[in-house]
Amino acid sequence: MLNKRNIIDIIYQVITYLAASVGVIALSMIIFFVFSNGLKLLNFGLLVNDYHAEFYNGGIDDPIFTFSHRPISLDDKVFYSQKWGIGLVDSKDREGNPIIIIEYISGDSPLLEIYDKNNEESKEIIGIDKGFLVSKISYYDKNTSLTMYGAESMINDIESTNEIREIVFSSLGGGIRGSIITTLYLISITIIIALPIGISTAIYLNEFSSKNRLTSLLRSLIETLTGVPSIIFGLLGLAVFVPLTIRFSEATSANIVSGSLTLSVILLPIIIKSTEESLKVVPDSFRSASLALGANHTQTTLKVVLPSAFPGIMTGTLLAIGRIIGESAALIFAIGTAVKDDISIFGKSTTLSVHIWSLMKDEPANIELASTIAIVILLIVLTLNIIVKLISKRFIKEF
Amino acid sequence: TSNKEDGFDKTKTVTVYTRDTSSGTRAGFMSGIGFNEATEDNSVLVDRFVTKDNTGILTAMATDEYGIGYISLASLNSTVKGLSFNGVEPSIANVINNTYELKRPFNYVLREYGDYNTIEEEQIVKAFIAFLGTIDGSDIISDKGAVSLDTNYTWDDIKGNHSICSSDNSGITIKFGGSDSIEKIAKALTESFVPKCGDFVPEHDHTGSTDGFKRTQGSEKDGDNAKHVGFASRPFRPDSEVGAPGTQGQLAWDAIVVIVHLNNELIDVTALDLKSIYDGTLSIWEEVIN
Amino acid sequence: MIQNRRKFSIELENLNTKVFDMGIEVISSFKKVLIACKDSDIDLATEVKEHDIIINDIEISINVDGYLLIAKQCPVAGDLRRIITAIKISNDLERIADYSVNIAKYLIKTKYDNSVHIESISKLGEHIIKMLEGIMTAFKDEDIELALDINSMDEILDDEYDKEVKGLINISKTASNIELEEAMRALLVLKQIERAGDHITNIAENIVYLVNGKRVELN
Amino acid sequence: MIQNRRKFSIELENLNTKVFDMGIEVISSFKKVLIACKDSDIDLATEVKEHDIIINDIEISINVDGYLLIAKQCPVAGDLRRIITAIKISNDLERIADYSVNIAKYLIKTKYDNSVHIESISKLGEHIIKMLEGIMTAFKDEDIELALDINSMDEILDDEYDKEVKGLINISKTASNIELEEAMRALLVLKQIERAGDHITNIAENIVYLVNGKRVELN
Amino acid sequence: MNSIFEIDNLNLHYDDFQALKDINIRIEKNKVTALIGPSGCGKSTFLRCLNRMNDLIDSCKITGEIEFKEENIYTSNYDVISLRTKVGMVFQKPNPFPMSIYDNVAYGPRCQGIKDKNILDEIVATSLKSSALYEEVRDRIKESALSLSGGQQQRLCIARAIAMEPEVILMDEPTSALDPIATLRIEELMNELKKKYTIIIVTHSMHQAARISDNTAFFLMGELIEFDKTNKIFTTPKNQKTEDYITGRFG
Amino acid sequence: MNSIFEIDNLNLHYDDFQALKDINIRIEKNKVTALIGPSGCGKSTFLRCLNRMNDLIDSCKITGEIEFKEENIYTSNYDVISLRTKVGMVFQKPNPFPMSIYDNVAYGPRCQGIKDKNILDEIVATSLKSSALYEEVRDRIKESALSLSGGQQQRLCIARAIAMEPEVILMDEPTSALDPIATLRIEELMNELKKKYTIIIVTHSMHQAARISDNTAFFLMGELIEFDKTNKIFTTPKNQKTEDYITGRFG
Amino acid sequence: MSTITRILNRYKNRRTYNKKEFVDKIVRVIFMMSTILSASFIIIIIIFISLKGLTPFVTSNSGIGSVNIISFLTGNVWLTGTAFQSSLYSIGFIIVNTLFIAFLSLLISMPVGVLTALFIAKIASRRISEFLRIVVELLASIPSIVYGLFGSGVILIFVYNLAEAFGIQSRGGNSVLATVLVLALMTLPTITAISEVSIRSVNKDIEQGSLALGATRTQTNFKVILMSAKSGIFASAILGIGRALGEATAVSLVAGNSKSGPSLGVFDITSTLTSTMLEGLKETTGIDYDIRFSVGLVLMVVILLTNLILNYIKKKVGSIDVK
Ligand SMILES: Nc1ncnc2c1ncn2[C@@H]1O[C@H](COP(=O)(O)OP(=O)(O)OP(=O)(O)O)[C@@H](O)[C@H]1O
Ligand SMILES: Nc1ncnc2c1ncn2[C@@H]1O[C@H](COP(=O)(O)OP(=O)(O)OP(=O)(O)O)[C@@H](O)[C@H]1O
Ligand SMILES: [Mg+2]
Ligand SMILES: [Mg+2]
Ligand SMILES: O=P([O-])([O-])[O-]
Repeated sequence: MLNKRNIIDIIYQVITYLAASVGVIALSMIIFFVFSNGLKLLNFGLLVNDYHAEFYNGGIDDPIFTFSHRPISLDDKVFYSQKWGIGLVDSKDREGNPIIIIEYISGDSPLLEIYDKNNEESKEIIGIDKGFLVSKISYYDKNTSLTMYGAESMINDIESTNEIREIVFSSLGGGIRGSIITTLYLISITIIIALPIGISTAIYLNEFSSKNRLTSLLRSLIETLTGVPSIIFGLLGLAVFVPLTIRFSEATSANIVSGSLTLSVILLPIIIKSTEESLKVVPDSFRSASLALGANHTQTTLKVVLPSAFPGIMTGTLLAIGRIIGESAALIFAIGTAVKDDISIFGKSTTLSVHIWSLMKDEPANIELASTIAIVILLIVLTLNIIVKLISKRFIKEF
Repeated sequence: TSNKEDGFDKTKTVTVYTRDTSSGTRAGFMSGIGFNEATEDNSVLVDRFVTKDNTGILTAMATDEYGIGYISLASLNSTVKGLSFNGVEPSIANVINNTYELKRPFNYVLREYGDYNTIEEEQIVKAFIAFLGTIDGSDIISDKGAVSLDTNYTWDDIKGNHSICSSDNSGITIKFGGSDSIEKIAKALTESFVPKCGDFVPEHDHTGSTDGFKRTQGSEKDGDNAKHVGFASRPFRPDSEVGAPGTQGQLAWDAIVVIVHLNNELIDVTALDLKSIYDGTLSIWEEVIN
Repeated sequence: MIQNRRKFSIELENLNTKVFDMGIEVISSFKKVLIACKDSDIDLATEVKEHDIIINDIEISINVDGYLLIAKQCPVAGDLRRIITAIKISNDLERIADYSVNIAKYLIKTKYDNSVHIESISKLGEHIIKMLEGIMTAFKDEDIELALDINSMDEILDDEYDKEVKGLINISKTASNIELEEAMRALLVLKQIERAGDHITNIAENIVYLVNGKRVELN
Repeated sequence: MIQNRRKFSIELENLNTKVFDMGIEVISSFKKVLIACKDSDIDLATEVKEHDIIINDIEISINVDGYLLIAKQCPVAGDLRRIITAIKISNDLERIADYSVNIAKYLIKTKYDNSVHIESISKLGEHIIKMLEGIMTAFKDEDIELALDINSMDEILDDEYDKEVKGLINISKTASNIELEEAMRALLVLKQIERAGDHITNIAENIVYLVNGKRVELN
Repeated sequence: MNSIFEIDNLNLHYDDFQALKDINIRIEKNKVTALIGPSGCGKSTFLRCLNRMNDLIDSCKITGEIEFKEENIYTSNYDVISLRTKVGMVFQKPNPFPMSIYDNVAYGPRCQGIKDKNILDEIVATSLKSSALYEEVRDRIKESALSLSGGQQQRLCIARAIAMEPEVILMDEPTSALDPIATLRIEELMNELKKKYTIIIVTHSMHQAARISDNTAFFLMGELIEFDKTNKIFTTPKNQKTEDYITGRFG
Repeated sequence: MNSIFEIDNLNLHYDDFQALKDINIRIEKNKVTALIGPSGCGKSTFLRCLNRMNDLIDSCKITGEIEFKEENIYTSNYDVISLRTKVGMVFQKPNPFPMSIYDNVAYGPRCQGIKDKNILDEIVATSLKSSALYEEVRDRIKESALSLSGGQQQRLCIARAIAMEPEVILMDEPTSALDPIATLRIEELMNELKKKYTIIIVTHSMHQAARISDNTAFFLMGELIEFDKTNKIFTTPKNQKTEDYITGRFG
Repeated sequence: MSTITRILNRYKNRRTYNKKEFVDKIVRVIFMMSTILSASFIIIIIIFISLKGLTPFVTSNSGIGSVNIISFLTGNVWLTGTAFQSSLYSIGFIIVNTLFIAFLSLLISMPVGVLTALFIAKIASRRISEFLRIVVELLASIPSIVYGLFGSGVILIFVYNLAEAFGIQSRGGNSVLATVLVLALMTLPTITAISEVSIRSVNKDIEQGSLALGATRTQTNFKVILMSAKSGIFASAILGIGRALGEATAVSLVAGNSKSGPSLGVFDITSTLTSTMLEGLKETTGIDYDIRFSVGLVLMVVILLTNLILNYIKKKVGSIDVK
């Protein structure tokens, strides 16, 4: 009997371990997938750089050639023009597109004389340097050298030319600073909107309302909100909040506020639910005790019940923030997909996950950068997670 | 029974991949192969075709040895095999010299003249359209993989006509929208045009070809998502998308490539074969390859 | 209903029974010693004297049980009264037994014949036995009426004793030494009986208290 | 430390004090009645008789308190012993007081002079007072040694009493009626004292029990 | 008799269920009154009538009169909130608010609008002293009340009630969650408090009622079976049901 | 003395904290042994040694010997699971599983692999009868155990333990969550059970220990201060500490 | 009477109480407004979606003719035949597909998720479980598109090869199976996290009660702990199925977006309400646009009904004793 029992036990154990390992492996695979695809693009520059590259149209009037030799230290991959004293190399930008980077520029290169062509009067020297991108060089006498043909062809073209009509430099774009900031804005504004309403609602339902038809109707209406797929919220945002914000603010299109409002609606049931749960956990004896001390309902709720529910509400908020960060379907409509660098709350811009979404819509999709942004999202969530845990731990410890 | 040799088994069924009915690429492709009915109609297609987006088709062809699909030439990469069409290799050169026939136009549409908030906006838009026609503009289009139209003057040549560009426009936002296939090109164009035109602020919000017309001159032109410039990756619909004179035009061609798995033995395909594949007449690879 | 505290109830019952049994023992002692008086039966008297050990043991056992019950069961109200009265009544019973022993001791010590005064001894002896039996019945039945009746019987005892004392003093002037001595010995025996009566009064008081919780001062 | 049960401790203390006070009252009764014997002071004897009511009241109060304490505080171990012994000792003290009252009653009733036998009465009287004082000290100090010492003093009492009885029987043949009567009266007084001694033995037993929880059978 | 509460013909229904039946009772001032009875007999319900905490239960309907200091508290314009400041309450489980010890005690006064730091300080100190907690917590008065032991927490709750200077303190099984030592402490404390306050305590423990109270009321199925001096109830109850209950025969 | 547990030099540490110090004790068979002592003295810890429930606590280290029926249970190859079937346990809070009454009782036997419906039915009926619950629940044996009252739940937990036909039943404050009537019921039940089982009970209530146990062990700060017949402990304890504790002086 | 008493009495008798009750009333009204606001959104949504979603059924759709609601709900082809013919929008098969997929994904994610939760809560050492908990929480807030990414990058290939191993030619891996796997994966963290919380909050007493009866750890875990946590586990299932039903982007990347059906074979391509709704939403006009709102409306109804049914079952299961 004991043996049979042991065997059954072992079978169950094996099933558990198997299922758990499947679960853990599947989950790790996603993390692994995200990291293996995205890690190589993850660097500080990505986080703080602009998405849009800065372009300079350079002109040069009478170049004086000094013919400097190729330095020996230069890598083989670098193509070099003696005439112009410049070394170029092929590379790829953050979105996986080919780019050409200035790897070397000699001290007496005529290109150092290049001025800003768009500022004809002052002819301000641009002062190009190593690390700049050369996106094209056009000539008077022949076809433009384009990035798509590669650095070698560009060097060949330039080497055989004495005059340049225009040379376009740019910084390296594709940074996600704007999306990060938008995401943070969105989080803050959404929380600022949804938290008070959600908490008030939860308080009303849990503390103030009497048990009647109306209350249960309100409650089930709110619960129904949970079942609405987020894409429908997006349409709601598009149909209601975008016009609303445009009507009542300086906004002219979908904007961070309209996005926040939409997200707020999505979050309301979540916040209400988790707040209600944590209000329910507050022992009734606290309420009775406070009332028995001659406090009124409001004092009881604000001074005793809410603070006790605080850790629970924090956790609920964290969950909500996770939802904000992860939401894309709704935001595509309610805030739009425009990636921007200058963020204003009534302006267009987009969040990290919509950024991922638009990267996926690219032709072809940029899986690597999408994964990198996913890593960033993970890091943000992790940080929030830890912060919330610390706060509520401290809170619990102190009181 | 498997006749699989070299990893490719000709007895297998063809898996047909297509874009959805709202896609400009699909419209271009279907008309290119003489299967116009299929542009917006799924019923004429072979059974159990797979609907995917551009990237989806591209990645599917890297996996599915027996699949066939089509994408923009610009997206073509080495993970799949691009087929010659009617014996012509898919290359920009062949598009330019008009031998490669499977292509579609990239179009733009502007707001009606006079329908701008400020005169400056209208002038910047005009300057931008002018820029599209310059060598500088077409360089950028080519750089992004599309096929630019012929031109022989540079921005430097015409910039005198656009005095607006010599003032500081950094407070002016110009909104671009429409086809997302053109988004990359449009972005590259504005990025490079912005410094040339007083640093105006471009705002890109590409949601689909239909929105290109809708939001400039169509039903949403005064809505919250109104745009200054819209793009469409297909011809404008003659019935519903006819704008004011001089507000619509083409900026480039996009070649469409038929792609298959690298293992596939096929290297060339005719329009007729393609139509037969897509309408289900040819369903086994043997029938196509021989 | 009593389910909840069956064990305790049983223990209380046992305690009660012990007290009642002790009463029986005491009565039997008294009866024996009276017979011994009548028959000048020294053996019987010795038996009574020795029997006292058993009665003492019962008393101690009632004390121990009562004490344990209090310590373990935290009794209140009627339960507590029952235990405390058990202890007190056993105390009185023990005293009463002592008096029977005292009589037995006299018998043994003096070895004299009591036949002269045997009548009044017998009379009072029977009276006290009636009282004892009555009070134990009253205890068993928790019958206050009966207890009070028995209590009032004590007066007869006192009167009889007083009469005897007076008689003794009266004869002391005229009587012979032997007569005197006989009378004195009878007096001592009667005295024991009279004192046993006092204790029965105590028991009656305790029965009243046991039943209705009121303290009365009888006699 | 006793913080937790201060009220209970105080009440226990009060109970103890009551018992001790009762002892004092009893001692004073005895002292008074002896003086009354010596001086044939009927008034004093009457006072003693009436004082008995107070002593009885104290006993009842100790009983009530003890009973309440048990009912309310669920005492165990030492606490419970203290209460039970208080009740028992008060019982004995009450009896002892009764004996002093008995003596007073004789005095009042007979109104005779006791001067003939006053010596032995005084002697035993002082002895019993010493015992009473000793036993109350032993109670107060919870001093078993002392209690046992006092207990053994009871033998002297018994011996003395026996001697007196023998003397009485001896003289009864020769003595005059008056002498005889005097002797008998003295004997009755001595008898009360002797019996008081027995109760002191009980108290001693209870003190031993109070202190170490052991039941001893003394004398 | 100097009574602070006079209850006449009190009937209480929860919906259709009658939880209290025709209760008449007078609560003596500055005495400890214990309410005993088996589970569900209505002790807590009765207690909560006295500071109108039953108002919070929708289904609860009350008839009859409860006079607190000769004023009927169940009139519509009676000021409930002020009643509750005068009739404090301590609950079964120690329920200190999750704040500092100080804030717990200062809670009631603050709710009354007292803000002056000095006054609050004094109130807190006095209340903690009265509840025999001051010595134990003086050094950590700003620490969380939850760091106290169960018994200390309950004394804190008493201090919290005392801080309002109530006239009556209602206690609903205040020691049933405590260990015996802590229980004894609280009982001792009540003994002190009754000099100043009237205490009404619900207790499951007959012996606790016996130990600490001056008067005891025995409830059974919503009825007040017997109300008398505690000494009387626990030695010679009048009613057989009372005797059965206190001797554990009942059930 | 017919002892079922023999404990020699038992020392128990939670990490660095020594919770039990050199305990030597013999538990008599078919007797009720009560463990008393102030909160935190190690009663529960000791109790949980006897069926090795302490194994579940990682920080817990044990030295010394515990012999159950003359076999040391703290050897590595001792069958803990079968030990626990022989030494049943009842906890402070009634903890019925959220299943039907029947399933609760049948849980243990089923875990042993018994599947036969008839056998299970009989086990359930017998156990419920032994725990004096059968009459009350016979008609709703398939209903959820959570619908029972607290006292009934606790008796169900006892039935659940009995269903395993253990030799010893450990009880950790089994009545502290119950009202006095329910408590009395359980106490009566223990009195019945001890005819068949050895019972070891931890209790906070001195009077409960006094009422129900044959032997009492008094613990203080991890030490076994006194172990003796209950009658002895509660009338004339040897150790002053014991006396102080049982008379409530301690603290 | 101490000064404090005096002060307190002054405050107590200041008759601020009417003010206090007034404050209560005001606050109550404010909170009630919030509640009504919160509750109103669902009404706005329903009105909005219905306005658009019902248009195809009640108007002539600029001459094309109104859509027959019965055939819309029961048909098995989506927009085949000549485009924009009103009678040809049918989603009957899509509803079946959607439910089928959601059900299958739950069938995978429930056992795996619950057992993973059991592992984290009860079996793994503290460190590992802490770590896994964080991982699970993180994954619960990753945008679903990333799961789609993983799906198209990894799962499609896996399914394609799997099918091949079975000798079946799948459509590039686009299939019911791939969709189910993606959804299962996506709901796994949610289910795991919520189940883990409810497993962890199972009273220790009950666990110990089982162990003390001589049950093994495993028996305890399965018979008692999971049993006691069942309401939480059910709640996680409800949430999981909600997510599975409502997910759009990730699904459309791996479903193959079939236009007819229903698809019940695991390697068949399929489609769901959401993917249908999303597809070309931006590019269409007129009825073709409005009909997607009809799909949205149906989706909401499906989700609500599913929730209702699951809640009902939950209640049932909660009270019935599962052995
Ligand atoms: N809010 C309520 N709604 C309906 N019935 C209630 C409510 N509160 C209590 N009752 C019922 O009223 C009766 C008395 O309850 P109450 O709480 O006053 O009893 P109690 O004597 O305090 O019991 P316990 O000793 O268990 O605390 C019980 O039968 C109870 O079921
Ligand atoms: N798991 C544990 N880890 C560390 N210390 C513990 C643990 N369990 C108990 N202790 C400590 O061991 C000591 C004894 O605990 P135990 O629970 O046995 O006490 P107890 O006598 O049962 O107390 P109570 O009456 O409060 O139940 C206490 O000081 C406690 O803090
Ligand atoms: Mg209550
Ligand atoms: Mg314990
Ligand atoms: O095919 P499109 O995405 O360019 O419409």
